[in-house]
Amino acid sequence: MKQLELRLTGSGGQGVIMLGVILAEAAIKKGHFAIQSQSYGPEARGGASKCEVIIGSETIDYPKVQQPTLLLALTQIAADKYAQNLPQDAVLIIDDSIELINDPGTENIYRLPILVTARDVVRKELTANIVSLAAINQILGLFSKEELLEAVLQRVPKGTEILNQRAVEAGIELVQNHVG
Amino acid sequence: MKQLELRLTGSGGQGVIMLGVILAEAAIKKGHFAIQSQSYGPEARGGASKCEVIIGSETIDYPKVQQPTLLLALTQIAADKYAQNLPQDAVLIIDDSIELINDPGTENIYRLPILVTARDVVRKELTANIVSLAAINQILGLFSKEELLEAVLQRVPKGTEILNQRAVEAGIELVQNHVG
Amino acid sequence: MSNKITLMQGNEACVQGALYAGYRFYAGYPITPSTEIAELSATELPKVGGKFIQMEDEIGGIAAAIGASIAGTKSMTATSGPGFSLKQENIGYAAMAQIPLVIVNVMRGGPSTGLPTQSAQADIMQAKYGSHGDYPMIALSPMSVRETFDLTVRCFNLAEKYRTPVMLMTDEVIGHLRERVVVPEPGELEIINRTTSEAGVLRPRPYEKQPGEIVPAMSVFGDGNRAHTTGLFYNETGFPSNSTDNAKIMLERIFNKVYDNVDDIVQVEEFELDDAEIAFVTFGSTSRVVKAAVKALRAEGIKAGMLRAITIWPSPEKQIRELAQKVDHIIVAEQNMGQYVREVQRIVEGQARVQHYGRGNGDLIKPQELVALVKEVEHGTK
Amino acid sequence: MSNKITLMQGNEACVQGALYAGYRFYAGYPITPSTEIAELSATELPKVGGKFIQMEDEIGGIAAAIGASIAGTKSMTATSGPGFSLKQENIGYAAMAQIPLVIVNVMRGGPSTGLPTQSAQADIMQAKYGSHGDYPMIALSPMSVRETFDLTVRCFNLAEKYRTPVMLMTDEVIGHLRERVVVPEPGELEIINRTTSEAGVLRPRPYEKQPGEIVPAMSVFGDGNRAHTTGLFYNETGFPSNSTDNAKIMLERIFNKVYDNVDDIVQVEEFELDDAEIAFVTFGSTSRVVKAAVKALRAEGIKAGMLRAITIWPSPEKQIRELAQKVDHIIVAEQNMGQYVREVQRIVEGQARVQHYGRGNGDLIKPQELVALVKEVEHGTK
Amino acid sequence: MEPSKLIQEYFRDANLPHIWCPGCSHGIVTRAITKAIDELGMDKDNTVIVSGIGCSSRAPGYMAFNTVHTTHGRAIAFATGIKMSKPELDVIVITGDGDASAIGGNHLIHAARRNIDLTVIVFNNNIYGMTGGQYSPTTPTDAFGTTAPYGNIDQPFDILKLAEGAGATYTARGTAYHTKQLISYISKAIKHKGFSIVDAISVCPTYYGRRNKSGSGVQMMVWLKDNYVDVKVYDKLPEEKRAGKFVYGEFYEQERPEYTAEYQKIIDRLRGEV
Amino acid sequence: MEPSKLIQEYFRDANLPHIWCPGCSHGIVTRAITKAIDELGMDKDNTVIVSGIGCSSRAPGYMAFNTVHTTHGRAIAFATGIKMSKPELDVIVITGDGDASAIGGNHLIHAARRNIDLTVIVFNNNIYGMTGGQYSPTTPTDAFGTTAPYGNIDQPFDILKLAEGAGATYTARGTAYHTKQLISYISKAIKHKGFSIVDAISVCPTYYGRRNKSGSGVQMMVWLKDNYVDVKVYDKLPEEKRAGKFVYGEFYEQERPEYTAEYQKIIDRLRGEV
Amino acid sequence: MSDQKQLVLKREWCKGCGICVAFCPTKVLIMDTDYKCTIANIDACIKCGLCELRCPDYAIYLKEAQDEQ
Amino acid sequence: MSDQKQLVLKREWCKGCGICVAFCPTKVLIMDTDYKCTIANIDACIKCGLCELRCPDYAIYLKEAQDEQ
Ligand SMILES: Cc1ncc(C[n+]2csc(CCOP(=O)(O)OP(=O)(O)O)c2C)c(N)n1
Ligand SMILES: Cc1ncc(C[n+]2csc(CCOP(=O)(O)OP(=O)(O)O)c2C)c(N)n1
Ligand code: SF4
Ligand code: SF4
Ligand code: SF4
Ligand code: SF4
Ligand code: SF4
Ligand code: SF4
Ligand SMILES: [Mg+2]
Ligand SMILES: [Mg+2]
Repeated sequence: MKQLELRLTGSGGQGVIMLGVILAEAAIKKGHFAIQSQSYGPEARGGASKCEVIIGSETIDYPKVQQPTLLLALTQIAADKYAQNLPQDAVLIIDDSIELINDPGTENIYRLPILVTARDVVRKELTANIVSLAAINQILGLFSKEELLEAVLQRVPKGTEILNQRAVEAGIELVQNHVG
Repeated sequence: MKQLELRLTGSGGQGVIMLGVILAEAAIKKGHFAIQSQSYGPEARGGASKCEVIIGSETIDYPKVQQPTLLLALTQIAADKYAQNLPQDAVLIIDDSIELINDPGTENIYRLPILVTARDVVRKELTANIVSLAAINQILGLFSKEELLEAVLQRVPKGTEILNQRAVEAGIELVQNHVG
Repeated sequence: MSNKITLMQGNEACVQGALYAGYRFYAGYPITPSTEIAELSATELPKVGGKFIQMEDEIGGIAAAIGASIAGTKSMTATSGPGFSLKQENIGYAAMAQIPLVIVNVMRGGPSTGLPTQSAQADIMQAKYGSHGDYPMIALSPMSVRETFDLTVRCFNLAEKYRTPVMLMTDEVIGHLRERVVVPEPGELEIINRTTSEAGVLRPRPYEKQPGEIVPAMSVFGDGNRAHTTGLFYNETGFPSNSTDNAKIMLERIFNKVYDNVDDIVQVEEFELDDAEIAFVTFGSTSRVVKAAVKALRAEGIKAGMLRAITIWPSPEKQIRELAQKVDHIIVAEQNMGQYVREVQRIVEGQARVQHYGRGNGDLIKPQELVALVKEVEHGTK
Repeated sequence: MSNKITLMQGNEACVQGALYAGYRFYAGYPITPSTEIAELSATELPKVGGKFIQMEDEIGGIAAAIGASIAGTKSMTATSGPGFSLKQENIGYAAMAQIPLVIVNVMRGGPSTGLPTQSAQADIMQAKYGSHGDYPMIALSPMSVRETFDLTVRCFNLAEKYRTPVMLMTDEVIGHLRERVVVPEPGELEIINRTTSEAGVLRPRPYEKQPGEIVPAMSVFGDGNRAHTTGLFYNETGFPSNSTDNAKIMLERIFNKVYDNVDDIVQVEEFELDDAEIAFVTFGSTSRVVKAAVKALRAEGIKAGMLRAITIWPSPEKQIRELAQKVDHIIVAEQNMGQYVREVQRIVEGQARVQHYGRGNGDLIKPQELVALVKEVEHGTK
Repeated sequence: MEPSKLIQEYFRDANLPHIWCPGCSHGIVTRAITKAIDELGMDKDNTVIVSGIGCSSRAPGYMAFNTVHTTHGRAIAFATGIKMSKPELDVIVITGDGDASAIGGNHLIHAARRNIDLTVIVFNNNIYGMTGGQYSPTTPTDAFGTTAPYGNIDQPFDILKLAEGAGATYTARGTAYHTKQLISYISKAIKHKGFSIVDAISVCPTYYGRRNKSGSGVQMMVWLKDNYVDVKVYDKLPEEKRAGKFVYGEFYEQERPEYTAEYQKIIDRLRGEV
Repeated sequence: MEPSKLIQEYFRDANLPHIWCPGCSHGIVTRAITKAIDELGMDKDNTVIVSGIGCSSRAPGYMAFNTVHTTHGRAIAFATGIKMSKPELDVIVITGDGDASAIGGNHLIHAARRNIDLTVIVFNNNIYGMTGGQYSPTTPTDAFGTTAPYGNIDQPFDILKLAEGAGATYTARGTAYHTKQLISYISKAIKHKGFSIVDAISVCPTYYGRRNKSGSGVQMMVWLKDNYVDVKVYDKLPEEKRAGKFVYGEFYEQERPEYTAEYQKIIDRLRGEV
Repeated sequence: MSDQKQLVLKREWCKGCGICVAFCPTKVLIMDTDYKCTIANIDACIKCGLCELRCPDYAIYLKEAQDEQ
Repeated sequence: MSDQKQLVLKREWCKGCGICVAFCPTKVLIMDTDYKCTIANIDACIKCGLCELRCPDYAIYLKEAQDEQ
């Protein structure tokens, strides 16, 4: 397995860190090596929030993402900052509210209505991270739906299981419906 | 001029530090080099108090007394601690209330009634240091009486001039009357 | 029994390791990026009957932690840069009074308030020299989350064994990293507890080492030992002494208990050193960068290797000296303006070229930078 | 005009030197053996319109002193061991925020409360490394009372010239020594004042160096400059920046202003080095012991010499390196368990044998010990 | 769109918008200070704002005065040096509940004791905001913080009682909701010759609010509105209506020799003697 | 000649005579503590004496308990750790006016706020004795110290008011002269569950006395006798007779949840839940 | 006088906390779908200035007439 | 009871402060020429214990009769 480097970005309250943690936990469950890190900063307050996950079949030495396999950007600010100079074959997932002002460097772009889906389909804005998670998994084909669900349910608060299951379904669908 | 090393010891309130300072100042006035130091310590509280003066015609490097030219001890505790292993030719001045329990190493001993003189002759116990100063000067022949007096009067509180002058006289006399 | 495998954060591993070692008291003051250690301790300690207290400042934090240790409880305090500076006076106290204590510094960008959310390794010399006067210091530095667990256990063990404060010098990268961890089972790692004085016995000379002891047994409060502890120079009775002769003996004691046991204390990792022609010396999170670089260099046929100081203080003098015999060029990679490199230069005594690589601005070194550097060295351009 | 000659105490000379340099603010907390500096400042400052304040602790002391300097007043704080440890956090602040300040440490026996009334030179490494993070430090060490005067003046000059905290590292022996001093006349010693921003001018980039400036001019409170001061990494506007690129530039600036000017800053005394075969490296009060020993050795025909670091930080690298070319054996004499010796070893890189002589117990080295040691070295027994 | 005149005059608007979270009331209190300064017609060049470290302590960076962002807890000590060195300056300290009363508690009580002419404004949000929500010395008993996961067992300081016990000569409390009163207390505190302190109740929706289920910034402001009463009103309330209420208002005011003025007397005396 | 039973029982008489100056009343206060302990019939093995640094803080070295001589100002913080780790121990802090209220002020107010069960005895001689007579936070205004050569311009702390403002639940003041009362206050303070503090007025003839021409230890004791009145008496004195008088007595006493007990409840709750 | 004042919204500084909306006595303000303040009913504005007083982000204020010059 | 008590002076610990002398209600004690306390008038002693209470140096005390055994 080639080492996967995921960079997940958004704004403070959007739960991209939780997204990364779930991804990393699912990977570990599957016997992979995985690490997760995030950028801290007072500027994270309101500003861009960044979470990185690296998954591989061997110990991961360098702890930061260098050549993202995938970039997720949920806000304009995050996209402006991170959606540039990506490797040619990188996957770029952006919320469809975002306008790309820089050349992302890749043409492998998924412009998905993540936020709207969370709000209107799942009916809970806070599930945008889970919607994204499912979309990422769908694109990269990392885990089976069961594996993914298990990892999600282990982390989310009790009582929100059904909601999050819906979010997973919605995320999968987003990619399935996506026309490249 | 050979370097003179004086060690002046007593108890906390006896003013041996002032004694040393006056000696050093007189020496400087005369164009000599001089340094003065003292031992600090919580144990100085009540315990032995030590003041050292080194006088020479050149810069003084090592700042502590190594081979005392003269040792003054005003209390038993001080004598017990310092009046031993002196150089053979060292001058030892002790108050006559003191019993030497150790072999001082020198036979050049002046047993002088300093404390009693301060109390009964000068009529001010606190002048024991000035009495001692005058005695030391008389023995070592460092300064003229005028030089000594000038140095004393520069340091002592205003209004005590006559008292201290008397103390100087008394100290000189002690040595003059001393029978070796 | 199979070990639990989990995703764990570095700071969490520190707390879990501490609990594993029998830790029962935390006192400190929050500061980024060490705060999770306090937060998790607050959550976990009372569950095992331990105590957590958030003190009014870092000085109070270390003071309370020392107090608890004196009373007989395994204690820890954690902080970062500014708080580490504030704790220095009492670090010296613990060293002088011979009190076991674990002090964690999750290093961040400095000096001063600096870059609180970035990582750095610029408190390395401070770990050894931050308090006034002469004292020895033991400091360990982990490169991974699991190692954070293990070294925290080891910090407690060394602290108890040698009656001395021990530091875990980690950094923001490791402290905040979540990583796959195989959690040790109870009994899997050795746990050392302090030797204590027999209950009910009032020792006239509680600081006199008994035959077979590395350090004199500690008194326990409430056990009838009623000893005295002080930060003044003391003699074997434990009471202050102004004797310079005694001070000399005492200083030598607190130094020797560490330096006579360097082989027990010093731990290093050697990576690809057997046939290395150029070597990195490094520690902590930067080791991950170096390891990646060494692998990349090896892949290109360049014989690079790494000596990693797991114990950074006392420094692995023997190992570094041996290394200098083996390679011509040593690159000390660290996230600072040049600190540990000075120790390496000192030890190497000109037997190899020693060069620093790093910076203190919070920007992690990249493996490619090291690869490029080695190539330049090979081509004689650097 | 003939100079006044007087018997002066080391701590008094520090205050007199400070006043000579234009010092107008003292804030601190008493501690043996530095207290006379506070006491005399309390007496003398108000006479010249200056201010003295005894703060609640040493942290408050240095903080108030930095505050006064920011506002535009030449300031000083003095302390000893434990207080020096407490001041470390804010020493880093002054370095980072580039605030001129003189910090005096009258060293005493440590670690911890140690031997408060004995002398030591064991805070030497702490002077450089006591605060967290990377920062440069200038530290001077006097060997006599007159030199205490002169170096205090120089501390102020360097602090003002380089906008940075400067340390006077003296010790109990010198601090409490009374000695014959030829007091400098006004105008005899150079006085440097900070360059200040033009009154009434609000600079958009107050930390941007103008042509010809060593450091950017300082703003003065009340003069209409209205700048911002912070201990975070800041850019040329003076406002915080999270950019690691900026942090790199800034760190280099605060380092380079010192290291690009080592020749201006570093001061040494060479004594009998011309034909020396064995040399001492030393500093502060121990230099007096070494000087006596060198004279005694020379009297016996043994070619010993002394290199004295007057500026201890940055260390006189060039001079030490040259020395190592000249002599085979260097003895670093210092009142501690071996601190500056490590710096000398590092610099010498094996070009000469480097040996430590000293102890940290408060007992001053005697010249005879050094004489005996040199003889042993000469006879190959050591 | 340009900002208001007040902001243009007293803020470094190039540094705005500020870093604080949506609904954080630190911005309200900061503006209140400039409003008081404006009303007093103070000279910006002679005004100094000093802070420690914390969310609150970020304020000086936005304010167009002589500003100093110091170390955590030490603002009052720095300010003491500034004021001593130039007593003609008006020195205002901006600090947080943690900065002022946890790590900085000692400087607070000693400055109060000396009655040095500083004005201390505590942005009191009952939590360590900047480090993510640990309990502070003003966190109510039983409230939650990241380091009080089972409810806080500490009893909180009444910062004003503490300052009064230490010797402060003007104390008042305002809230971010009762903004006009807050401005008037700040104004009185600045005018007061001696050590004055205003406990400015602020809200941290991000950490305090979230942990304690206090809701958004709006909800927390409503809580302030509903639960804080003017001390003058409070004093007249029957016992049963007082329960659970908090008070704002002016609590203590006294004339006492001011520190820098007393020091100046020494200087004058000595210089007169020469 | 053997010392008294009390001394033999509670002192490390091998370390006596102590280091204090002739006439220093620290010795009187130290004995008063052991007398209270004796009367209370406390177990020496379960009693801990913690001090900071200062002349006063030398006391534990002479006392036959579990004793800790810590760093300057930090005794209460060390004691907090000791008490938290073993709440069954009786922890008494011996400290000086400088140690407790200058450098240690922050720990004092926070321990008071938490109401942790410590007993703090302040050997208050209104001066830094150990370092040779600098003014302290309790030195009276206008008095002299080596760092107040022109008379002190600081206003002194009333340590008990400060502690009360911070949250202490038992406060009392005794003097070295009014020894019996002092013993009874110490005794009550030790029995009190929560943070208790006794301001024990002590005299330093060597530094305070000499600088302020207060005379010998005897004269300073006479001064205590003549100028301190029981607060109960004081309260009944007509205004004109109160001038210049100082008060001793018990000032504040209250029941409030004690810190280590509250913490134990968390532990019990969590363990019950498991 | 107060008629001369004009309500100004500096939308780019608004962080959408809703405080002005909640405490406007005459319900002049609303939150829009972007979660930012919008002036919805300017005619109701009594120029009381409470929004300016409590906006944590200095995004809404009353502009004096003379400011216009 | 108090008759059973005996006044003891541990002279080597006396630092001569004079406090016991000053406050003995019945003038039992005096300072001798060595500036140490001396029991001059034992018969006047009422065994009040004030000297013990206030001696800073633990040099004077009342010994209980049973101590003698
Ligand atoms: C010496 C030191 N200790 C700890 C910190 C970490 N720290 C920064 S701000 C802060 C608390 C801030 O709380 P408060 O003063 O209430 O301000 P708020 O953020 O709530 O406005 C802490 C603990 C630090 N910067 N320096
Ligand atoms: C950190 C630190 N600062 C300063 C000192 C010096 N020092 C020792 S004791 C003391 C003051 C003692 O005064 P107090 O607490 O009133 O006790 P006293 O000697 O009067 O009984 C000081 C300033 C120190 N030991 N440590
Ligand atoms: S964390 Fe709290 S105090 Fe800090 S800016 Fe956000 S809301 Fe305000
Ligand atoms: S200096 Fe003062 S406080 Fe210290 S022992 Fe002497 S009299 Fe007592
Ligand atoms: S000025 Fe008053 S009425 Fe007008 S919008 Fe603002 S709060 Fe509402
Ligand atoms: S109060 Fe200010 S920031 Fe909040 S919604 Fe209104 S305009 Fe926006
Ligand atoms: S017991 Fe009372 S009467 Fe007897 S000597 Fe002592 S003080 Fe005097
Ligand atoms: S009180 Fe004690 S020390 Fe003082 S004179 Fe009497 S016996 Fe001696
Ligand atoms: Mg706060
Ligand atoms: Mg005192």
